[in-house]
Amino acid sequence: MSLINRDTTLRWIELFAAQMDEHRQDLIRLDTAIGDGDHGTNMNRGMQKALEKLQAAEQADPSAVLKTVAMALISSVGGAAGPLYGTLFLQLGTALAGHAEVDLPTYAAAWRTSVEGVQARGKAEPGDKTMVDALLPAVAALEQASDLNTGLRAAADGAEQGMLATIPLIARKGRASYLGERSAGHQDPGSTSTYYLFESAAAAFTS
Amino acid sequence: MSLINRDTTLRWIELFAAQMDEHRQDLIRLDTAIGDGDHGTNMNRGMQKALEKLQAAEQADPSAVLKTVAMALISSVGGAAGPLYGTLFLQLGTALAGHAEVDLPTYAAAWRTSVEGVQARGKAEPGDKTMVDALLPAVAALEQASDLNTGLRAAADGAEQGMLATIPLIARKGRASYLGERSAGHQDPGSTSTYYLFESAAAAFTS
Amino acid sequence: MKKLINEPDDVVADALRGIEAAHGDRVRVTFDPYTIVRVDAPVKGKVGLVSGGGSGHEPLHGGFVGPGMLDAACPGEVFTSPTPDQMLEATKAVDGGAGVVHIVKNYTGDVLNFEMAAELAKAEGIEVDTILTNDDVAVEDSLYTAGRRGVGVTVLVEKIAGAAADAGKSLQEVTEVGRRVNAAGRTMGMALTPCITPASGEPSFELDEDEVEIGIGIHGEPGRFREKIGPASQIAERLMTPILEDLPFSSGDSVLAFVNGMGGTPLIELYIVYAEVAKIAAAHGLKIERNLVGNYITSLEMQGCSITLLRLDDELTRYWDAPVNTPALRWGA
Amino acid sequence: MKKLINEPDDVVADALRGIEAAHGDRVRVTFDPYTIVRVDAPVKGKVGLVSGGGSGHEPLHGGFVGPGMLDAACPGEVFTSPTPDQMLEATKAVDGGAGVVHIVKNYTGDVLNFEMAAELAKAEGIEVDTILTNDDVAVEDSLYTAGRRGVGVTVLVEKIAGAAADAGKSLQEVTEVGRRVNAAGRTMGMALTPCITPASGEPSFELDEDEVEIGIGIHGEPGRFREKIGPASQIAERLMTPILEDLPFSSGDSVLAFVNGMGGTPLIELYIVYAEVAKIAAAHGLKIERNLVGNYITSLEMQGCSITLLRLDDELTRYWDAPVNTPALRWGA
Ligand SMILES: Nc1ncnc2c1ncn2[C@@H]1O[C@H](COP(=O)(O)OP(=O)(O)O)[C@@H](O)[C@H]1O
Ligand SMILES: Nc1ncnc2c1ncn2[C@@H]1O[C@H](COP(=O)(O)OP(=O)(O)O)[C@@H](O)[C@H]1O
Ligand SMILES: [Mg+2]
Ligand SMILES: [Mg+2]
Ligand SMILES: [Mg+2]
Ligand SMILES: [Mg+2]
Repeated sequence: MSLINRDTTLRWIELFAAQMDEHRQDLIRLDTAIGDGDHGTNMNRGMQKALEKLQAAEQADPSAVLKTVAMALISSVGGAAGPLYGTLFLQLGTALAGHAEVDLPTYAAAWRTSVEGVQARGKAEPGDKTMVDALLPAVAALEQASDLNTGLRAAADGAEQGMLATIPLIARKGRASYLGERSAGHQDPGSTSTYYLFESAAAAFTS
Repeated sequence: MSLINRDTTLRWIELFAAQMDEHRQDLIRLDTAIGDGDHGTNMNRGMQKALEKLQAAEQADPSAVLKTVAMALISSVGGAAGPLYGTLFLQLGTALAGHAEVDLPTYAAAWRTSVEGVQARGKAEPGDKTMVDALLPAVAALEQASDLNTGLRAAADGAEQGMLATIPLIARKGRASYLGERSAGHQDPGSTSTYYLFESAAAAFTS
Repeated sequence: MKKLINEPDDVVADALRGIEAAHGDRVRVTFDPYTIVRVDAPVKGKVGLVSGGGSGHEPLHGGFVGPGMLDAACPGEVFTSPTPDQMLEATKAVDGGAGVVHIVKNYTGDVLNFEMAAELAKAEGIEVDTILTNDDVAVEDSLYTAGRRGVGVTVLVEKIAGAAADAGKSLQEVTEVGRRVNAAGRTMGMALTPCITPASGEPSFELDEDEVEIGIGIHGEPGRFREKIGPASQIAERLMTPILEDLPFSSGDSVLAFVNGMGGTPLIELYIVYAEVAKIAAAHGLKIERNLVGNYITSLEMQGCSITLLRLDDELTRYWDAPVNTPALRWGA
Repeated sequence: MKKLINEPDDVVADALRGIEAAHGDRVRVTFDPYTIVRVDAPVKGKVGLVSGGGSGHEPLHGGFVGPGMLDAACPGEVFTSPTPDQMLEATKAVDGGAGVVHIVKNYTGDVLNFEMAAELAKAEGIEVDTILTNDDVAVEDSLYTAGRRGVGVTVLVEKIAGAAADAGKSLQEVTEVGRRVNAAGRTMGMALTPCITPASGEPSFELDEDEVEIGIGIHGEPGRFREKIGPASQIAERLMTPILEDLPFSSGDSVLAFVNGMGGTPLIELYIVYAEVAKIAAAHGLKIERNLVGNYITSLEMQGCSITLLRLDDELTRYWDAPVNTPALRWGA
């Protein structure tokens, strides 16, 4: 597959929603250790809402799908993840506006803008033990790829490595930062949901 | 010993106070099962207060000792046990007024009056699963005895039997009555402290 | 046992020191014996209201001392009735010449101690009348029990009788209105967890992780029976049904609905229960004219709740609405 | 997990139904999105006050909606910041033409969502200012954290800024006085037990039977460190010392002392802690001019407490004393 279209985008979102449902308890457990234990519930509630909204009205193109997801997340997730994932999807949808089909360079550039949007909203730097630590290597992998298939696979692998790399870190942003050194040794929940986001993307687009 | 005097009365109270201290947790446990768990604390607090009051001023005779104990119990025990034991000691002290030394018939009669006082205050009938169930056989034993030594021993045995006989009963007075049938199978805490009262008396007077 | 206390034996005295420090502008606290008295007592010509009972039920009774409610409270040791000398001291402190009402929850200890106190007060020439509260439908009221326990309705009696006294009613009138509240009110409680008295250090009963205790009192006693936990809707039904049947309440009645927390239950859960109570009341044609939701008569850190319904008439409603100014209940002032 | 709830997912909606049923005379509750709004909002010409945050902290914030305090509250899911659309809806509902203040506890989620809401409201032509509360001395305020959490002082900000708005102050003035309260207040909290969110069903942390967690927030997060439990006097000292050093408070300061229960701690224990706070304050030459003791900003059924000290001046004291008429805080009305 060399282009992303509306249907693959919808499949991605459905797969991601399924992952959030399946891994709800895992995310809760991660967030209980260094946060307040709601990340799994938040993401699952948001993605269920997104599915509802997507089913309620025909979506014209990838951009429309992504903006609908963004609005659903913003108005139903709350917490830190709501505005951050909301911003991510909103920027992605905005960057892809007008494209019925999206190629790799366009897609990678849209992701770069979106991650910058997340950083602008949350002020997190790499190494702060947040979803940004999974987002950045994933986007870098996309940018370096030569085709969508391998690029999305590499992005998922990059997100996974970024997620695992959060384990030893001391959190500097979000709730986990209140724990100071006690946050080290735990995997960041937000980077974990981000890893599932790219895993779903790889599965949706590369089949 | 054929007469009760001030010193034996004081020794009785001291022994009873020591018993309440020693068996505090036992009484708490009995009262937790079918009441509110405070009988041990209540009786111990009251008897410590009684000791304090007795030490603070020279007591002229058995009656004075008993009235001092009564006032200490009334003003420091609270709960059901406070007014009931208070009444018991007050009536006993009143009945023995003017006696520097007390013989068995006088003593038994005084106890009869006192137990009637407890019944008048608390309205408990035999078999209601209260301290009255230990008091009545003890007093009956005293009345039937031929001398103080054996009489007090028999009273303690009677109280013990009365106490044990409360186990199968369904409570009809006091907090345990709220439990209805669930109160059966548990020994009544008040009859237990009453048993210690007569055990102490036997030990104090028959040595 | 983990508690925010110093020594178990000092719990009541230490808490009284806190009450004195926090509310010294409204109440006088005495320590020998323990009493909490309105700072401006006795109010001349007003009937005085004294209540009291074991500690561990806060804010009851000390938190209800102030204009429009109690004139004095006598705190006993934890879950232990106070003693007659406390009640006598309080009675003397609040006697403004119009007599004093004792509000007594129906427990053997409370009844006997208040009885002795009333005898002592009368001997000193103070007129005393007693309102006995016994609203707990979990207990059979028969010759074979100590009678029904006084629970949730006690708070309502203290408020309404307090307002009647404030309105200048006579000893007899205040007593009568308080008794009327008790007669028109019914309560039933339940627990999710037991409580631990500081002195014993042990839970008052054991409950499995999926069990609740229905028909509890306020002293950590086990209830009438235990059952598997259900949703709040079912628990509310469990408590409401015997209440509704007992008075009985009838369609068209105006009521005050009081959802009370046992001390360890968060407010969010009490509101969930209140929503169910409102639903059940509506289904029975009751009109909830007034309500109260919160921790007012508690059992230390016990989790659970009680529901009280009081049938209102115009006079009771007016007294309920009258200004009250106490640490724990305050409006119109 | 044993709770008085129906379905874990319905906790917030069910509690809102209870709040609507109990307080429908004072507040309007909307369910899509969740808001609790003063029944007479918008008050023309008055600055509107909106706050909000995760549920599970009741009575915060919904219990503080009413004359003299908040105009609206936005309840999120349990321990989860509400969403921008709730805040926008509430902001529009309370805008009386004089602008709206958002009172935001400093947590990433709350800050980001309120930020988005403020952008949306401004786009609709409503002037919005924000008061951020961040009084928790347990958290280092540095570039390397999300900054101090907003905890106990939030209640005091809502009361005092509410009084300023009631007094007809401008948007800028109300914001300024609220920020002044936050700047002059410090809080530290501790837990005896964790809490369990309905969604997770698991304790937020594990504590031994003889351990306490010091420096907790209000979301069941573990604290800064744990230690063996000591008497209330030692625990109060543990919380007071960093508070006193941080502002710092100095001998001669007039303060408001606020002992707050975390939800599962009985009032009797809070008074014991208050007695210790009063003792420590006196030893440092502080004059406690006002106080508040009770469960006002909670963490579900968690046992524990927090202590807040606020340095008072005449203006803050006057605003504190001004009438307030909300379900959870009421005087002078
Ligand atoms: N400032 C931030 N920038 C980027 N990501 C953040 C930031 N703060 C928190 N996060 C992410 O959000 C996740 C927590 O989300 P969630 O639990 O849903 O919200 P909350 O922390 O409000 O409970 C964290 O694991 C982290 O990855
Ligand atoms: N009406 C009564 N007459 C006689 N004894 C009673 C009566 N009610 C209770 N008791 C006794 O008092 C005991 C309980 O005393 P205690 O626990 O100190 O008081 P409370 O029940 O008020 O907590 C019971 O075990 C019972 O023996
Ligand atoms: Mg979280
Ligand atoms: Mg007892
Ligand atoms: Mg008792
Ligand atoms: Mg959260």
